[in-house]
Amino acid sequence: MSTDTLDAPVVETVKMNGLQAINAALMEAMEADPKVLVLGEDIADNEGGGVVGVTRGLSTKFGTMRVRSTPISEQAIIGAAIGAAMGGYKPVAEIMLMNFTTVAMDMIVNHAAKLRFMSGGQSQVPMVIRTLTGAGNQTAGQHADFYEAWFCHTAGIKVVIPWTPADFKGLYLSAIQDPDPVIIVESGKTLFVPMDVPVNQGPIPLGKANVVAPGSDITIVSYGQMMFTVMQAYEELTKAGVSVEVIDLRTISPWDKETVLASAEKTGRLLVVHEAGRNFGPGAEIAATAQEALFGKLKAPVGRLGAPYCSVPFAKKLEDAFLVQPPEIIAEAQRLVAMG
Amino acid sequence: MSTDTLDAPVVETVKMNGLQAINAALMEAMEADPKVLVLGEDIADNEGGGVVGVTRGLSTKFGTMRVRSTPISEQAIIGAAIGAAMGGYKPVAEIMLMNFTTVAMDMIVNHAAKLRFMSGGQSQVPMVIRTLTGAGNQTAGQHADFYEAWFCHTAGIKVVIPWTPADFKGLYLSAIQDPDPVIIVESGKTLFVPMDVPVNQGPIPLGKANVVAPGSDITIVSYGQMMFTVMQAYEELTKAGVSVEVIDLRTISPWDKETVLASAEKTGRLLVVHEAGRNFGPGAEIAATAQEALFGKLKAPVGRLGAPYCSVPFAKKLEDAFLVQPPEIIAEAQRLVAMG
Amino acid sequence: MSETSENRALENRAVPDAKTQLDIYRRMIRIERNDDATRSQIRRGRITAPYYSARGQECIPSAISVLLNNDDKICTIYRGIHDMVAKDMPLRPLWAEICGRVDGTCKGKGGPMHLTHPETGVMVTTGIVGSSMPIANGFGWAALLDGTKQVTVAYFGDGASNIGAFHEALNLASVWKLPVIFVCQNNGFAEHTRYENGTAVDQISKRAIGYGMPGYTVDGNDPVDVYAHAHAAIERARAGEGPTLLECKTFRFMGHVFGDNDAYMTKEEKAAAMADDPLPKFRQKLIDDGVTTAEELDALTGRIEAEVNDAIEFAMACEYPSDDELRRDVFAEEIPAKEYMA
Amino acid sequence: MSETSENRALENRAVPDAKTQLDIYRRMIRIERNDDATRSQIRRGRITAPYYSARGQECIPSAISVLLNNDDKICTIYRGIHDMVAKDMPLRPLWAEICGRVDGTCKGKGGPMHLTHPETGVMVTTGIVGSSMPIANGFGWAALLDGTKQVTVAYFGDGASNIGAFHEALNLASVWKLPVIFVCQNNGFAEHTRYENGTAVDQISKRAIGYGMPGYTVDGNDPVDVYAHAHAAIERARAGEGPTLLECKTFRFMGHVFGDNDAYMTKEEKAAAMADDPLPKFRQKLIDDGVTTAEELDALTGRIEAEVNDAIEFAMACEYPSDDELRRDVFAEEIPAKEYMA
Ligand SMILES: Cc1ncc(C[n+]2csc(CCOP(=O)(O)OP(=O)(O)O)c2C)c(N)n1
Ligand SMILES: Cc1ncc(C[n+]2csc(CCOP(=O)(O)OP(=O)(O)O)c2C)c(N)n1
Ligand SMILES: [Mg+2]
Ligand SMILES: [Mg+2]
Repeated sequence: MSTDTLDAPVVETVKMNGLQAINAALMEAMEADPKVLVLGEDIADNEGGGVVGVTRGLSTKFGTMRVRSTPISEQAIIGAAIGAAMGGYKPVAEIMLMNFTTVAMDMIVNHAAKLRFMSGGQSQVPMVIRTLTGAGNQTAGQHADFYEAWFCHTAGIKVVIPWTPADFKGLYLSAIQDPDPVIIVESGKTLFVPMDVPVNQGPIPLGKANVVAPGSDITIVSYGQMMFTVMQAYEELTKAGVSVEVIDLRTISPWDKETVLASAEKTGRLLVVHEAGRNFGPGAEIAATAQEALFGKLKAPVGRLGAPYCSVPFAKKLEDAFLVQPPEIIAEAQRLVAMG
Repeated sequence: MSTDTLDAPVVETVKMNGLQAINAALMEAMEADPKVLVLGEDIADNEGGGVVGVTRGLSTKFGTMRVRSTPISEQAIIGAAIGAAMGGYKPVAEIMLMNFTTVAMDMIVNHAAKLRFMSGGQSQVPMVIRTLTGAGNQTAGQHADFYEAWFCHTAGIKVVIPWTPADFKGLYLSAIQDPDPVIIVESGKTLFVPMDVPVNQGPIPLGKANVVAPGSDITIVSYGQMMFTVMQAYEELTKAGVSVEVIDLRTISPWDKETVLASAEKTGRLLVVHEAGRNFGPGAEIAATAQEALFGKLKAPVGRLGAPYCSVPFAKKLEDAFLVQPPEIIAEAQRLVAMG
Repeated sequence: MSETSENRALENRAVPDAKTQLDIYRRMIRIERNDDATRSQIRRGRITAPYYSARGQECIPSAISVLLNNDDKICTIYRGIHDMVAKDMPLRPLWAEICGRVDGTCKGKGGPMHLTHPETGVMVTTGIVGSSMPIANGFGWAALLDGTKQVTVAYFGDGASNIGAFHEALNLASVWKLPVIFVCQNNGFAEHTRYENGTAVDQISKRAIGYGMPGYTVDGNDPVDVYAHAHAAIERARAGEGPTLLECKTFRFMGHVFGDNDAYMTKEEKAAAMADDPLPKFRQKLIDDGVTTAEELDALTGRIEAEVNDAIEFAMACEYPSDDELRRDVFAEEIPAKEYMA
Repeated sequence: MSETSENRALENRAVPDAKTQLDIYRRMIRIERNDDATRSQIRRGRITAPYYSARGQECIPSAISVLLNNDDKICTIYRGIHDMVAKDMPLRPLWAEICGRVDGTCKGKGGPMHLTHPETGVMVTTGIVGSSMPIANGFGWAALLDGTKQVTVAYFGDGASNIGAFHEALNLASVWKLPVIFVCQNNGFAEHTRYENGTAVDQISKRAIGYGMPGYTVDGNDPVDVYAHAHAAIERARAGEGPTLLECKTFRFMGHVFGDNDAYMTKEEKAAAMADDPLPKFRQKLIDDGVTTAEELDALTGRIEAEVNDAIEFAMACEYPSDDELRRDVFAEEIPAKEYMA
């Protein structure tokens, strides 16, 4: 991953990558609202403005009291964000990689997510946790896991995994102003691939999926960097005459049941694809919900594709085998379509 | 919870509660195999032999080098267990309550579960993590959560939640000798309700479900203390003329697909009941698997009952509303049976 | 008492005046009467929650709280009702909460382990060992940003000083010079484990050296000693100079949790500790020093007992929360009834 | 160098004899040549993994490893290949692993961040900051139970001393008197954050006071100083007296990760650090002291270069792992192909 993509020209109209979009969202949010704070390891400009540059420029513009680099102390990072949030601020806390949320789970799960409920509504914890993850760079077993299923299973925290730069901008603007804790996962490549962003991209509501492509034979639901893979499969399937409706979930919890179920009811077939492990993964909830809501209405069982039951491997060859690839999606979609 | 149940008489033939059964299993395992170790907060006899007495007598018998009380340092507890396991021992580490696994998630998920894979099979981590949880005692939001879904989603660690004292004995004996990490959840009441235990109860294999009652109209799958609730519902349903096949899952990961799917195929209906949250919970995986394996063969959608999407509440009245109760199970079973 | 090797003895020892001493005593006796009533209600089966009595530890938060303003904040733990009562949290919503009623401070959803009362600065009560400290830092950061002189006190036990969160929080507070006072109520035990079997240093205050902050070991049963050190720590925090670690040595008379049989301690050590009960000692001192009279103190106790009894009666008359509460306060927006299960 | 206030200066400073000094140098040059080759292979696109060079830190594990037996253990981190090379891990399986081949020590499944080689005591390599320490304790406990005199060295960085796991591990090791040596390789930076912006104490060794264990700050670029302190720590551990914290001050010449542009440091400080490069300094000292000659050292370097080149050639000729490896080593029992996805 290059650290210099932030410096790529951001022209008034269009192209921007995810990293630039998040940076723009943070700039805008901090400008508009003095209560917005940013903290995390290496995030201030003295420390390079973040390991991949997402927060670059913020501390220079807003000062190191609002944009604070921290020690390597994830419990302390989330704890400080919780206290500041309860004290009236809107902190955006970075946990450098999603695997490192494991050292801060108490703060996230037992505190951030629960304090409003346990206090009978007296405590408000409007904070965002930003974290990066994703396989594909041979970072191996401890640097590429997707744990969104854990957080979806935890009441009181919202889970967002954007795909496009426009969504990054819009979902960040919403998450920062949301009255409750939100974890946003920056999923590998999504930070680095430029796409068109409306010049004045405003907030995009949390909890709403995006129908990326309409279709009639099968619905494929995905999110994050796996959307790139799904779109490759979509091209091939379209060429092969299969009409696919592609849905980018965007928010994984609470997820947009209405949009997904309406689409699955229309096409009669549903396939969920994610990078997280298939076993007890997010797709299980979607499949379980759909089989109940659409009992007797589906022409095939709900399909699920996700990582196999193992750690993320190092060797490129194994990493490729570990990740869901377009041919698997194509084969599974065709199998489901052929079923009835 | 009384701390004195261990002192209840253990007669040669029969009645024993879960606590006594675990204690017997640990005694037997330590006696037979000098490599078995026990560690955790307050677990040695100087410190009362565990907060509810599960480990009572062990340190007196086997010494405090093999049975060690620890500081309140869950990362250090699991770390020490991992290293000792890799060093040829079979440690049984206690995390007092399941909510406190949140401070040790890195050690459990990034290390215990992954070291065998990441080392290409060179590292072996034969350890057991014991932890207690469950609502019903007004311990509120941070002392009663079920997180088994997280660990089921984590490759490389097995998840066991026994119901009966006999199962505690047999599953503990297997888990201690298993070459891989196993987390065993001691689920509330299951520690305190006496039941019959075969005198020489030996190991019960991990990964095998137990068909507790045969039936033909619907299959109900559950585990842990929720089995008590399911059995109450079972009695009522039987009286009402519904023939229920009850399955105690015992091991949640890897779960016994064969037994569950065969039963669901036979009865044509499946209902999963657990204390963990319904949303993105363990039941989702079972439902998702069943709808795929048995597509077109089920007479009703797979039903799921679990905790609502909120923290465990304090007030007794709310706690009762939070927990799945027999009437809900009965109503859901009858709804599914009525569907077709 | 003693100071750590890195920290000079306190130079300007602030001394509580007569009025302040009386106020400390008022808070102590309010804690003690409230605790006594709680245990008696539990014995009578009118409260069913686990209860972690702080009987014996009254002096610590009392001598600290007289130095705090209403808008100064505390983050405390399961054994923390004394910290709240010392902070002058009203007793009616407190009791309604521990009785699980809708008029409780948390609508009955949090219970004794998660009591919260922002109006008196009781921000967080947590059941996870060590977790009060990282969150306290956030209030400290907010105070710096707000430009107020507010301080936050993080209370925790001796056993909690061995968990990772303690370390991360104290280091961050020192690097950021946060206005936080870390108060360790060292009662010699963590559940059933003796201090020395879990903690590798003879004084927890020495750990302050590792965070470049002042640390003091204080006689937690002596209001004058606690006051002097808390005064210095709070002044330091308000002056923007950063955090302090105060280790206050004390004892919990009622064991870890209600029903504890104290099997892990000797009769002698318990008797010795109880002979050092801070309450009768301080009462006698106030009388001996002529600060007040026995009659005045008895009258004070009477008023407090009336307050406690009123709170109990109030609580017992309150309604239980409606089951709809499970859908409320998960998020700011109520979860609709139809989505209840998912 | 300096000792913490609580720790007296080392009394009996062990001095490495000529043969030992040469052995330390051998390990250092083996690390340096291996590191150089790794970076060159990355530049040529033959390795694609992230790489955390330890160039500049060669002296620390070298002066320690001459004191370790083959069955003594180390737990190290992502920046840890120097620790393994110093422990005399063979280079062929090491290179096969970092090239992702099936003949790698981990069959290509772990890569450089999880290299493991139990035969030479390389037990755990971890990518999670702070996690080498709690696991090292377990090996220490096992050694006590086994009744051997084995010790375990836990390596970690300065930044890692601010995370909870450090605190819990050092306290437990001290309470249990474990034969573990905690070696902090303080290179002045944690990723891009300067020591003093993350760490609230001027010397990490002072934190040892809080765990009742000896702590020393050592010149990590001086083999004689590292040797003396490691000797004392290892003797203490083997004698059953418990753990020691060694802070070894050094610098990493190549930034945090391959490709780092050092934007967060000044040219001057980097130049000053590089002027203290332990390798040429020690080479000169060995020659000046008459321990060896330039010719002998050149010959040694030549032999090591040949070993490194052989390892690279070996690795590049190895096969890639089969996709079936995803089903192996998850558990002891292979997962059957049909269950692959679940
Ligand atoms: C992370 C975590 N581990 C374990 C526990 C269980 N537990 C509750 S209180 C306690 C003892 C705490 O001792 P100390 O910090 O000295 O406080 P005290 O109870 O003596 O006031 C323990 C181990 C917990 N609540 N949280
Ligand atoms: C728990 C955790 N948080 C953050 C990171 C990201 N990270 C990797 S290396 C590093 C810096 C570590 O610095 P230090 O301990 O000084 O070791 P050095 O890299 O200087 O050798 C960070 C923050 C991580 N790997 N693990
Ligand atoms: Mg204590
Ligand atoms: Mg460093």
